[in-house]
Amino acid sequence: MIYAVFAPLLFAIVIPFLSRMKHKIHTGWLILPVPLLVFIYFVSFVGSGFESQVSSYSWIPSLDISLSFHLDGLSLLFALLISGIGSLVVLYSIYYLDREERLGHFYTYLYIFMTAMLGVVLSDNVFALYAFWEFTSLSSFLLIGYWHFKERSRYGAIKSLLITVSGGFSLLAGLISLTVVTGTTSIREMVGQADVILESSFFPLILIFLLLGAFTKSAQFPFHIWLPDAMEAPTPVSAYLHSATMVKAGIYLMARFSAIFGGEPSFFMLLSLFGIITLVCGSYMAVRQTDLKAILAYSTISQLGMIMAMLGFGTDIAIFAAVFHILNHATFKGSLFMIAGIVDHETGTRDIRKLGGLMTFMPMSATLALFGTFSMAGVPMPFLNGFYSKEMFFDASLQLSGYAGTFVEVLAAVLPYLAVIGSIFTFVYSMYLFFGTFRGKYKEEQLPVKPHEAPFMMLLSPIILVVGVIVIGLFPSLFNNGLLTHAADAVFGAEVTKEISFWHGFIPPLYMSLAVVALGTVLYLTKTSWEKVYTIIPGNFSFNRIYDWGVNQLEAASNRITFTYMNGSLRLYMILLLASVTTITGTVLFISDGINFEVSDVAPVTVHEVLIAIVMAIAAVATIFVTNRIAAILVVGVVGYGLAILFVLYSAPDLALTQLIVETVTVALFLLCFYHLPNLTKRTESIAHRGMNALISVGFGALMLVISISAYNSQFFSTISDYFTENAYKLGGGDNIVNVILVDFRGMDTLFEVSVLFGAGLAIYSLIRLRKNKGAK
Amino acid sequence: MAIQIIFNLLIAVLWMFMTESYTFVTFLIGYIIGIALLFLLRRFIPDAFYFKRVLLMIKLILLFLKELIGSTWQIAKLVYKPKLNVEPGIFALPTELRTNWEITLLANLISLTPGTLSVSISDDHTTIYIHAMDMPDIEKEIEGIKETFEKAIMEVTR
Amino acid sequence: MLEDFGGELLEWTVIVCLVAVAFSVVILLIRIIIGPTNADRAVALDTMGINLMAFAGLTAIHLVTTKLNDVILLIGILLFIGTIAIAKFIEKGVIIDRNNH
Amino acid sequence: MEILMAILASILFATAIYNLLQKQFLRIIIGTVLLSHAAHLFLLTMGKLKRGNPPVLVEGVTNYADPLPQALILTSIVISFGVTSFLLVLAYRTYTLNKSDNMDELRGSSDE
Amino acid sequence: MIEIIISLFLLVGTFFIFSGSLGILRFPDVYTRLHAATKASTLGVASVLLAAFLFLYVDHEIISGKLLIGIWFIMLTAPISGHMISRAAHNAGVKLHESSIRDELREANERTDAERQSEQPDS
Amino acid sequence: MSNLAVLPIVIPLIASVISAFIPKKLGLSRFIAKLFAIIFLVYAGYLAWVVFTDGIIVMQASGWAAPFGISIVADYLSVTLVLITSILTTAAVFYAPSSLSQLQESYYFYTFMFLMISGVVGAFLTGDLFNLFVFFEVLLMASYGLIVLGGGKVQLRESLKYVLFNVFSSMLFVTTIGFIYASVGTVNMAHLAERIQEAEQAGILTGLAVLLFFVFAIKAAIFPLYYWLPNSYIVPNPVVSALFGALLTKVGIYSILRVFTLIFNHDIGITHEIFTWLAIFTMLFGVIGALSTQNVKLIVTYNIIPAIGFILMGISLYSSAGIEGSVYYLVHDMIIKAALFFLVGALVVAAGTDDLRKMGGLITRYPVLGWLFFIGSLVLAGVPPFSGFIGKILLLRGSLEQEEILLTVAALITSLLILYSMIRIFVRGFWGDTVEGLPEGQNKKVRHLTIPAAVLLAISIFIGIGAEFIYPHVETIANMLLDRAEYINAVLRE
Ligand code: NA
Ligand code: NA
Repeated sequence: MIYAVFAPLLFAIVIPFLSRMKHKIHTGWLILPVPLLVFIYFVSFVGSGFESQVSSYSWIPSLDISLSFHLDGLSLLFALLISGIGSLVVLYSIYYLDREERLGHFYTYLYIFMTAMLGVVLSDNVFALYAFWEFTSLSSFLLIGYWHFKERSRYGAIKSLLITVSGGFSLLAGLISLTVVTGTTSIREMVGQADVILESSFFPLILIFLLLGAFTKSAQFPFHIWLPDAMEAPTPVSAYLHSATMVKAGIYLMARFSAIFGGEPSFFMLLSLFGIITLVCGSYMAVRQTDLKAILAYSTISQLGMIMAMLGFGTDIAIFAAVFHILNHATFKGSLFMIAGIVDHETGTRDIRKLGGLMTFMPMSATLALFGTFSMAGVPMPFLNGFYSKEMFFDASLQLSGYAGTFVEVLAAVLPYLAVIGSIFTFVYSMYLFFGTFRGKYKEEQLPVKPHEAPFMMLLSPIILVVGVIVIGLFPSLFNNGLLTHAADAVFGAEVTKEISFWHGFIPPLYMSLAVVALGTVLYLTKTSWEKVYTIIPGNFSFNRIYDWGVNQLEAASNRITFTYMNGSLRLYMILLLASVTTITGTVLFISDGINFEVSDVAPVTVHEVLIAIVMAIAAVATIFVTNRIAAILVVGVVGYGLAILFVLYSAPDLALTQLIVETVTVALFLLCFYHLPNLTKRTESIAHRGMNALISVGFGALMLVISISAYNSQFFSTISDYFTENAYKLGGGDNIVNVILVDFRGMDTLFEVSVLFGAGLAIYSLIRLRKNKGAK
Repeated sequence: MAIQIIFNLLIAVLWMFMTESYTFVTFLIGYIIGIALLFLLRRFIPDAFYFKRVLLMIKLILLFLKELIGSTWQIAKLVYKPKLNVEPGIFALPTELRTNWEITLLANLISLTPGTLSVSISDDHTTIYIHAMDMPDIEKEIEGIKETFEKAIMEVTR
Repeated sequence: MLEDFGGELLEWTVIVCLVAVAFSVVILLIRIIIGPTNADRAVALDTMGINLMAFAGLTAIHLVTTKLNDVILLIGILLFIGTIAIAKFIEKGVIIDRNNH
Repeated sequence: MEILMAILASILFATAIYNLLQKQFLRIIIGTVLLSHAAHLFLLTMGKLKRGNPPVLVEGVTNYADPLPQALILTSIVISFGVTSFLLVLAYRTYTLNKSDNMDELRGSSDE
Repeated sequence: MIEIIISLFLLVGTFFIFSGSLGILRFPDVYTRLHAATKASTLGVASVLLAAFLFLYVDHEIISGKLLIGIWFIMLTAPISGHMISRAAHNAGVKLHESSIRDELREANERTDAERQSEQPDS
Repeated sequence: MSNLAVLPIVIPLIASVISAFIPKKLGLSRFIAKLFAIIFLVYAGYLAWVVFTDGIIVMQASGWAAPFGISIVADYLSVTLVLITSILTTAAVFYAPSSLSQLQESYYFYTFMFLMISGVVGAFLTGDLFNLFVFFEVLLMASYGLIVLGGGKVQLRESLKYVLFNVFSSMLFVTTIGFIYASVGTVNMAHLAERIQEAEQAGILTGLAVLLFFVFAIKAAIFPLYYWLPNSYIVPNPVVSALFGALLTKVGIYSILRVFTLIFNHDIGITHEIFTWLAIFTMLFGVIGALSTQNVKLIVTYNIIPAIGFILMGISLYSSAGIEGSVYYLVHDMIIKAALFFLVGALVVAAGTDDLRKMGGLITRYPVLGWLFFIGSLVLAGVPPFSGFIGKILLLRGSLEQEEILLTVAALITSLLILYSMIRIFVRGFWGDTVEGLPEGQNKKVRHLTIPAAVLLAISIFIGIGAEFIYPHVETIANMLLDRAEYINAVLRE
């Protein structure tokens, strides 16, 4: 199975080389066999005797990450869609995409996607699932940005990436939470521990994380906004990723985890609520669109909402309907996208306001579109598969018993009405789509290209899909036993038996369907009179605007925030740094009870030392106040010499020597470097400014004082110094202990201290010389 | 002269070897013995007896110490005077010394004597400019300084 | 330490002297800070160095050690070099003569 | 005495920081010099003061000051010296190039 | 006995040192202050170091050559330092205190300046 | 045997000294640099192999038993980091000739670079707190030399600030060592660890721990102490920025990782709680910084900060998943940061500007560069299966195990924004219409600059996909960090 999954990816690597030959033969032909073979491979599993199977390949066993593929009914259904529609899309693209296009890029992205999508639906390991999931987002990003010189393409690409990847990250958190709770990375094993998950304190979090992942990917309200903009991708991509497969990854995910969450009221509520809102909003917005692909995009959104809602219902009939509709939607929506592409290709526009009366020019396309749109609308005809699943949806919406809770009950009661409202709009845009394009007045002057029928090979893919629509409609049982029931079983977790038939008698779902057709027809015919409503809702308040505002703010606000403190002012940086260190360390010291003023074991105080200390303190304070630069430098020198004297007093002659030399040279260097610089200016800062400086410096000084005294008074251990005095001569061979330590015990320090000087010397040298050289040029 | 010094040092070191004592005191004793030997043998050795100069030098140093102590005392008195009623100033002092180090030595000696401090030496090495703590008080002493110091320096160097 | 020598007197003398020298350093610090000219500061700093030598000498007696002799000599040398440098600086504004101009 | 020295070192720290918060190069670098003095004094103080002879072995003496902090300070002094020298030259070069010794005028923006 | 001598040296030396510093604080201009610095302080430190030398010799029987060199060095360099500073100060234009009555060096300098200008009027 | 441990410090030092004598002979300099880099690389690999097979190697410098001498400890963590450092050094040596002007190269670039490497490696290997300070100074001094190489106004201005910040943190370090010495009486890290375990009244030790944390936090660029970083990292040449970004902040975070696993974990309730919050802010503010600018160098530079936040996150969790995550992320980030800085260097050469607003459509002329950038962005954001992913899984797992929801969410948001901040470069710089006035004739130079980056990216991808080879080692490292006995015994009992 790994070969089936990775075959497209392996090919994706060689595609750039194959595309070199694109002027002899369209790259599409060369690679078409890949998805076809994969499709045939998966078809071989179809049948009533299907048993789910697992094949596992190790990847990172120490982290429990493996490529373990689990083929059950659900994944089989998806795998067939992915490879099947994939094949058709490749076939279609051969005629859709010109050889002058960057075919290598296109097919590489497409095949990366194919592997990723197969991986998503087949992976049993959650991390592998996640990895494939992100790759679907990425390939989608690249495909949307395929014509990257178009501003809209780049916008759409980034939008889809941001939304789907953020969902992906959320999904990752959910999946990791699941592994933390269950201790396994296998979805099958998680299903076995459903009760553990439901009872864990993580459950709400897991649910939210997973739902965010699914909703963003499957364009559920309010994350649907990326999908219309994704239509900037070439139409084969729209047909494939953005209607038939990738957007159903979220559906797949929810279906997959239905086995765990199914029956949980919160799961029901969230999925149903968001699903039905998406259905209503999507279909409502679709009517307003003027671009064929935009209509289809919103249509996809609403259909995805419907499937999501059905998964939420969680009853056997609902789940079966959901699975069934996944298949149906792929067929009619795929064909409609391709037709839209053909119309675009042959007329040069997708603007429905410019189109009309194309039936005469493109009869074949029109016929195909007729089947597609009517199936989508759920028109009750026995040869339209859309009707079957739609009716099951109505049926399922009426059978929501078994959930308790006030809000849940209210929701359950409202759902059927919302379902009908959504379907009415679906009916309206479907009619609009078909009649607006192929019937009505032919507007020759508005079309960039004179329309004519597409070549047969281009029509072949939509024909196959429409044949699917009809065959499923006429002979649903063909698909039922071998495929759909397995899929529904996998989702439901138990046997689902469902007979699909056209006529069930006069039952409520039929009335609902009829109401949809009747009201839909009325609304379609009176469309112009009520269209104004769109200027009120959504009007200015749309999630697109929120997104745009957010993304703008992301940069603008970041810029504002960052540059309020990153303004290049050393003083501000220093203040922030010192204030943080002081407050945090001080607080910690306080709460951990680390302050210790119980003075013990100190040397006696003597007058002359105090005086020297006073001299140093005065000199140090004087550095702040003197305005003559030489005076300032000399005063610093006093502090340094004072320190040397302290070294003398405290039995550190070597330090005194070094300090004296260093201080003298430093003062000399100071004089040398600062002779040319201006004198110190009089202090002009405001009182507040100075007060702040004083506060910060005194605060930090106080912190150091408190810590030093506390540390000194908390001598937990004797120092290691005795060892040195004992062994300096015996082992180190010298009587100056400090010297012995420096050159022997800690010779490493000394060696690298010398390296620092070496570096400083070179740095100073090059600092001086590099400028001279530059100046000379 | 150099040979004499080396001889003297050699004798001192030899003395240390002979006594097998390598302390400063032994060295000093050896050195003094060396001086005595050199003094006794002065007729057989070329050049004048170098220790004469050493003695002169010691004399100069003692002179200088005396002056220093005196001047310090003077300054100390001034420091603790409640009111400082002096009339300082810079005056020029012509000198007969010519070589660089002679003049330097003189300038330094002047600096250490009471009430005077050499400020500058003229470019042609003929004049030393001296800052005096209290001009009226000092002028008569200047001549004295000149007499004593210039003479002492010349004795050592020439 | 000093008990071996029997110098109660000496110990007190040393301490008194240390205090006095420390006061002297304080006085010099005032001159360094108030100036008014850099020459005044140079004088004070030079004298402060001399005081530090004395301080080290007194400490050597106090601690009965010869290890500070290096320090004393070094202060002397640095003081001389430093004062010459500062004097040159006050005079010409440069310490190291530049030959290349 | 240790407490007093800790206070002195803290004062040095505080004045160092006050200088670091100023605008002019000279003051800022003076701040760094004071900072290193403060650090060294702290290190010395923390190793206990006046606990014996200079750490140079003398026969008969067993009581020595803690040699380890001294060794560490010595290393640090030399390193600080190297850094300060570099800093001085850097400040001088920065001044000659930017024609300003005012840190506040040298903020610059990141978009240069 | 010897400790009394040492103490005496110390006290006298310290007194001079202190006086020198006080002089530097009290005297009116840099030149007069230099008098205090070059004389009092120098002699003071020499005295203290001599005391230290004596002490070490008596106590440890150590002849500390370094101390002697130190004394010699400071005696030698103190007047040079004083000379350098005063010359620098004068060259840098530091004025004598107003109580001063004469400045022959300034007069001499002004004379030579005037001569130079008359010699080379066009330069 | 034990001398093995010190050679990684010595080899670059020798290289540094040798190249100091031949600054003007560029050909020879380059040859020597490459030669030593490869020797270093091979040796670091060998050392890592030896340590992972035979256990920790301790060299007691000059033969003095710990804690009296300086212990150089080649443990699992340090040899790993040394190995990465050697890889980066090699890459840098091959990148430098194309990136630097000959003048810059001849002003001791190789000397400073190897000196810095020596310091970095020393910091990784030393087992002595004060010696760590010394190595910090070595690497900082060398970094000062490197940062002023440009010598322009902006370079000098920013390096001045950089130096000042570092001087402050260095002196705070020395002071803190003093405090620790007063209280615990030793500076050997293993000895400190052992003693602090025994200490009972730990209040002051917690205070000292926090102070020491800030010392390292300044170097590691942790919120709110990273102000110095962005501007001082973009002013030098990209090869220098790469070394800075990949190594210097990492030395800081390494020190935190080391010190707060080995020595100061007596009061996790306080210290590691602080880390949690700082990690959150570091991640968020860092990435906000990356979003705030259109300067490509600055974008990559700001992205150093959230990575540090991620590593700190793992340290704050102080669990095996957390520490493993930190180590993995550390290793990953060192490589990818260097690669990205290399790529940015190439990008700036290709586009002739570092302003994203003036770029566009570069992919047509520089497709390889563009795709490497794209992959680099994915690696940085932790997209599977690249190296960042494994680290992120571990960190998130650790965080969720302790129900640190806020931390988790912050990490996720940060990852997203990192991706966005980087992908902007790809979309705005490489996509779109080609802008006019693109510098001509840079293809060869860009190619030279791209190759080392590509190699690093390949390693990065290997670390992700081949995690099975890497992870057990990371596990070993984390186990050692969490159970201090092995380290302490190796240092004190041998
Ligand atoms: Na740093
Ligand atoms: Na980083």
